[in-house]
Amino acid sequence: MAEMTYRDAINLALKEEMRHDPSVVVLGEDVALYEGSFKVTRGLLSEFGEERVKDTPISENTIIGVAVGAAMGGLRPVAELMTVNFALLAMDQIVNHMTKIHYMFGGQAVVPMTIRMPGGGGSQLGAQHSQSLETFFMHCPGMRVLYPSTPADAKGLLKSAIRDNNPAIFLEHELLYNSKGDVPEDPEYLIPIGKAAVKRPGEQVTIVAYARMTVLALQAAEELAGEGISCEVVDLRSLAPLDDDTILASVRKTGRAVVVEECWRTCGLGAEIASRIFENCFDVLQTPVRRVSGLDVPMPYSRKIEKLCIPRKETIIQAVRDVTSGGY
Amino acid sequence: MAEMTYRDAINLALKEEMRHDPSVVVLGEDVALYEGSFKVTRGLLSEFGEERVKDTPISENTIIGVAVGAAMGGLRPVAELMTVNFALLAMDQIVNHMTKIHYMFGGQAVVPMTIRMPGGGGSQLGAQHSQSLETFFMHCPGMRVLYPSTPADAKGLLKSAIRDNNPAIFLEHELLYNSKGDVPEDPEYLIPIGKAAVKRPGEQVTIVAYARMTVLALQAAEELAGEGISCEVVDLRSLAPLDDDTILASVRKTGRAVVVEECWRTCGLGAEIASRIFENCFDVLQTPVRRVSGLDVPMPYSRKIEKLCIPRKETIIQAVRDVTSGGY
Amino acid sequence: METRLRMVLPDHELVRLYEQMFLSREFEDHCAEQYTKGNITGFLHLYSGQEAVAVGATAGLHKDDYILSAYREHAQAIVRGADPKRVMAELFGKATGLCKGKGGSMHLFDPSLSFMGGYAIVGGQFPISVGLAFSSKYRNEDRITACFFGDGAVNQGTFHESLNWAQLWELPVLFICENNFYGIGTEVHRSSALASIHRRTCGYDIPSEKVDGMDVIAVYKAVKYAAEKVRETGRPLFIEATTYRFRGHSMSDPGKYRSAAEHELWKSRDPLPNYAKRLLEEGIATREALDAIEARCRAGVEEAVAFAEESPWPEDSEVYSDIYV
Amino acid sequence: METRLRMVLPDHELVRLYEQMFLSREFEDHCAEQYTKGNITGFLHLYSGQEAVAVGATAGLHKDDYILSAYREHAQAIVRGADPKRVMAELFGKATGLCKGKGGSMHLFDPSLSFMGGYAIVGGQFPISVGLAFSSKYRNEDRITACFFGDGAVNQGTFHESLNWAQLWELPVLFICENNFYGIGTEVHRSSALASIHRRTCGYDIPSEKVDGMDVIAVYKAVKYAAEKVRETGRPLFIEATTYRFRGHSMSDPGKYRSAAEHELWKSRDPLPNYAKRLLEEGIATREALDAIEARCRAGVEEAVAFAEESPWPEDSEVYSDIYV
Ligand SMILES: Cc1ncc(C[n+]2csc(CCOP(=O)(O)OP(=O)(O)O)c2C)c(N)n1
Ligand SMILES: Cc1ncc(C[n+]2csc(CCOP(=O)(O)OP(=O)(O)O)c2C)c(N)n1
Ligand SMILES: [Mg+2]
Ligand SMILES: [Mg+2]
Repeated sequence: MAEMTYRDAINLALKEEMRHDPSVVVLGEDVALYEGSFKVTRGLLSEFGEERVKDTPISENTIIGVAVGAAMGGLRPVAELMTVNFALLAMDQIVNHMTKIHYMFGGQAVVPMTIRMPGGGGSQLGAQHSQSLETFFMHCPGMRVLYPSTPADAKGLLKSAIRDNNPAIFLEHELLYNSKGDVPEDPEYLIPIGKAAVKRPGEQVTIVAYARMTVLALQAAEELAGEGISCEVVDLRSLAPLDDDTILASVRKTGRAVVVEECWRTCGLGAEIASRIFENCFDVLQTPVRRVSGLDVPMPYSRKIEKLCIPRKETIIQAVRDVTSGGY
Repeated sequence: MAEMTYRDAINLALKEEMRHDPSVVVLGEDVALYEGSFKVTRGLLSEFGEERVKDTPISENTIIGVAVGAAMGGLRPVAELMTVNFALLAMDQIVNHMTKIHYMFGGQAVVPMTIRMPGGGGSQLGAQHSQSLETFFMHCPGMRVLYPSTPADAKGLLKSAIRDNNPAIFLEHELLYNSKGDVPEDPEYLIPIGKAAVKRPGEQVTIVAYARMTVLALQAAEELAGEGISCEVVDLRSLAPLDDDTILASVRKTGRAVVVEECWRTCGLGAEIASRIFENCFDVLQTPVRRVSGLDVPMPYSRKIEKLCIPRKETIIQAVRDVTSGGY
Repeated sequence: METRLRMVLPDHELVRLYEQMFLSREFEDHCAEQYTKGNITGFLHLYSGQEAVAVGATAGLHKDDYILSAYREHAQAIVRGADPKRVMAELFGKATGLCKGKGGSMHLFDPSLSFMGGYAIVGGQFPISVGLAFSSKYRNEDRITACFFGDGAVNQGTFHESLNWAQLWELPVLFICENNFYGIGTEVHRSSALASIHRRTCGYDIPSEKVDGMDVIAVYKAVKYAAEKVRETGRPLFIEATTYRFRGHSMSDPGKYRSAAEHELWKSRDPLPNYAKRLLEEGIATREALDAIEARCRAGVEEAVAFAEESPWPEDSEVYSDIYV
Repeated sequence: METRLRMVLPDHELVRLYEQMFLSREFEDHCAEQYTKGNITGFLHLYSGQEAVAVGATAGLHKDDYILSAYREHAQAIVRGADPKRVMAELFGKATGLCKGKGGSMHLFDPSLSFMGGYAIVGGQFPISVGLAFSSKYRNEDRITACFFGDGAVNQGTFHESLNWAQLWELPVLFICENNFYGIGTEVHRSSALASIHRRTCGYDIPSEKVDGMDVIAVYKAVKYAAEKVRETGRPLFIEATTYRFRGHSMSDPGKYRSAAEHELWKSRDPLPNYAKRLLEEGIATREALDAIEARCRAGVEEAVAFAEESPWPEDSEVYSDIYV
């Protein structure tokens, strides 16, 4: 175990996988010489050289398409989009191509690639740079969607994504890059795709969260424990496939659930999780599942009002109090 | 009233609005000389001339961006994307620009434009041409999303969309173009955005549907009436904003709901509607809301298996029987 | 002066080009018939008229060079060696199809032939071609990527992004524009500010050439030469082949936007009879030999139709297979 | 030979160009300071070094010509006439900001000045500019659209789609590339196969010109001439202005990828002192007059900072306003 940041854990995963498999290549805007806009690819160019670590033009749709083609040709590309917001320029290659090629060609092509994207709000970057688009990716069949909350998960999940023979989206929260945690040094440390983790066991309410929302949920749970409310925090880690078993087992135990999502509320992933809980735990649910969500607004710049748009520890606490206070 | 097809009703709406307001222009691939890939823009070029009815290059992101700019400059553009699948090439202009400009510029710019897009599956067009992407648009704040099931609704909603000062997405189901119905001839016939319609009153189950799913729901309801099951069919018409009042009032009355969506199930709009019902009608719900959804697969070409991927009258009937048979 | 055919290729290969063109035409004619009968559904874009491009170009490539195309790609697949039976079965949506019936007319694919797919999103194949070429370069494979596309596709953002990229990274891509002068109903000068498509590569310093796409030998020579150059230099080149489709854009298009005179003019340039005439004139084949070839092609396509008809539908369980590896 | 300044503009206008450049520089310096203090947050991209482009170009346009830019647009807005107080307040996220604090540094906008926005998606402003130009043409307005963008933006698909479109529809757009030779840390020849950016318009038959973007008069003359041409012909033109940013890409970039020597070279070409020198040499302004201008600019920006500091935050209810009309 070594303590390191979320950023460094991702960096380590990239390095280990590049050492492990010469078909792994990294490409994206400013990933090589500049070492990444968020410095996640630090040291890659110097260790692996410009054949394997490649700066690209600002051409997002083609970045993804090139990765798709390279993957079909036998490589295992890891493409970085500078932030998830720019995935909107690449939805054609992501959704129309990357996720469909294996299927529409009758299983004859494989597309073992990973797209890394920093994302999330809370840095006063305004409407075009603060989006949480995870639900878009979850909605489309044909890809894995991963979004870790800790350095260890980041390392283990990214490595699994790169090794997986399916296309994967790997999201990184910009506000977590500097967060620290213990990370196994074992280069075979892999976290299985599709497995959620109970990050805090509890009895009365299940809080389902992911990425930075998990961090807030754990803080909320800690504070609620002081009030005598015992929360179980389920960290999804893998958004697609969703780990129904872990989610539902927890809610069957607690009988109450709060789902925390950073994305827009309407048609956000919280609705999916809430629906699955309703559908499967209707008999044991004591109150409706509560969603704590990003507000349905384009993100404003001003920090004074930006913070109202993203779930906070306080809004999670309030939601838990609501569902445990009996009324709804 | 005149009987006409869904296609002709849309065509009529376009003509009436172009007559009504000289700032309305129509642009898209093959909309002028060729009169539209689905012949929806028939007669527009000859009546309004090439200044107002404009063929474009195959450049989807720029089609939408040009419409955004033209709208900011005082026009009221109606852009056609040949099918909704190609919206994936334009998500940047749709989501990063069209929906955010009013907000991020502090309300100083308006973007009164409409995007028309044929969509939906069932025509053996394969994975890249059979998508139902309505949920993507619903998820993003800042635009209207409309999807009519009848010729009359198509006319009234499209006219409202064009007159509305907000950006609007107007979806048209490819398999409904030839469907017929009575359409008011009044050139001021407008259907308010955000109002669902109870298309069939009933007592025991609410079926919430939209577009072609409404047609199937009505057929199912008719057949179920024969079995003595009384269904109320709510046709959403407007997906954004959603008409909570109508949906919830119906479920409060019936105590049971089936939501029918053509899109992929995971994180589809059905989850949102189900969640709203669960959250607001938990006390009266007798069984969990049932979702009848498109399967979570890229669409296969072969008609033999394609039809399994889209809700059918039979799958709706089965869902209604399930929720009314007491068990779940 | 026209090249004498024997300057270009040995007799049996010259004859094979004819056979491939005839087979392609015959295949498309049967597709049209089967579409009318309701056996083929969905969108069906036929290649009739453009045969010289696919046939000439494929002959100019190595067998394992990658080929990618758009949705009008039956001929590209068959000429590369795909079994017409399995292609027809794919169009019928049968389990024996090239892609098990999951792809259909627009999504043929056969990796054993390095035929890397038909794509139905206009411009979708550009970046994927660049990516395949990158993988070949990275893996030190002696292989280039031939990317086919239409005149309408050159206004997509991916065209620009991919041409720039291929040149910047020095990747072995041969871009082949099949300029049939129309994107559905829109004539090229109504969609491209610079309608002379091969000139559009100037912004990337990619050399380009325009070739008569109704002349299979001209296409062959141009592609052969360019392909070797791409292979040697590892850099992209661009060929515009001017051609014409004799049918509508798809089966649902009556093609009213083109004048009868224009159609007639191009018909007179039909690559099949014109090339047959040259084969006969230069004594490379006899009329009887060509008749025999034509009969063989016809029989082959009829067999393909019968095979497709008799083949089983995919199992329902296929819906859920091949989403994930 | 260099043009004598009085050949170009009357004295007071020549002096005003200096004032605008100085004001822009001063504004950016204060932004940097306020960012360090934590009063400005988010991404902050400063314009220092590039002033001659915004100032020269704006002077060459009519007052109601549309201007659009990317996210490095403080100077474009202020030179066009936006109140520095309200711009600074926007950067502080205050209710008195140009966009009520909702836009921030990357999204300035003032329709009363025909300043149609800063856009943070690289390439996002291309199609919107084309659309605005279309609306002007449709409405018979005597107005062109000036679209500013960087060297990194030219590889986006929208660049290609929009240039083709503007030429095809004959729209009055003046494309102005501010080539500062870097897109973040990537030098132009590492992102563009053809690094000479103005040559990239050949594929659209759009005439283009390269101009020294460190020389405000050169920029003014080029833009003035081109703008009138665009206005007259109703067709697009393209100007590449070569320039340099003296700071990192944004406040978080130390800019290590550029050599000290390169930086020094460009510093010696700083448009401010060089232009001041010309004004003095040609007797257009005295040192005292320039000092007074500089003092006025400084005071103006300090006032802007004070205004921003004292201004109220947006009400919480602003979160939900302006989503829909
Ligand atoms: C992104 C996208 N936009 C639009 C379409 C609809 N469409 C299909 S073919 C076509 C015309 C393409 O013309 P061209 O590239 O010249 O190829 P051709 O059909 O002539 O072979 C269009 C617009 C599509 N399939 N994909
Ligand atoms: C679509 C998109 N991709 C990537 C980015 C991240 N990004 C911001 S600025 C920039 C470089 C742009 O360079 P250039 O166009 O030369 O403008 P400059 O910053 O030099 O003024 C990049 C890659 C972005 N904002 N939008
Ligand atoms: Mg064509
Ligand atoms: Mg630059």
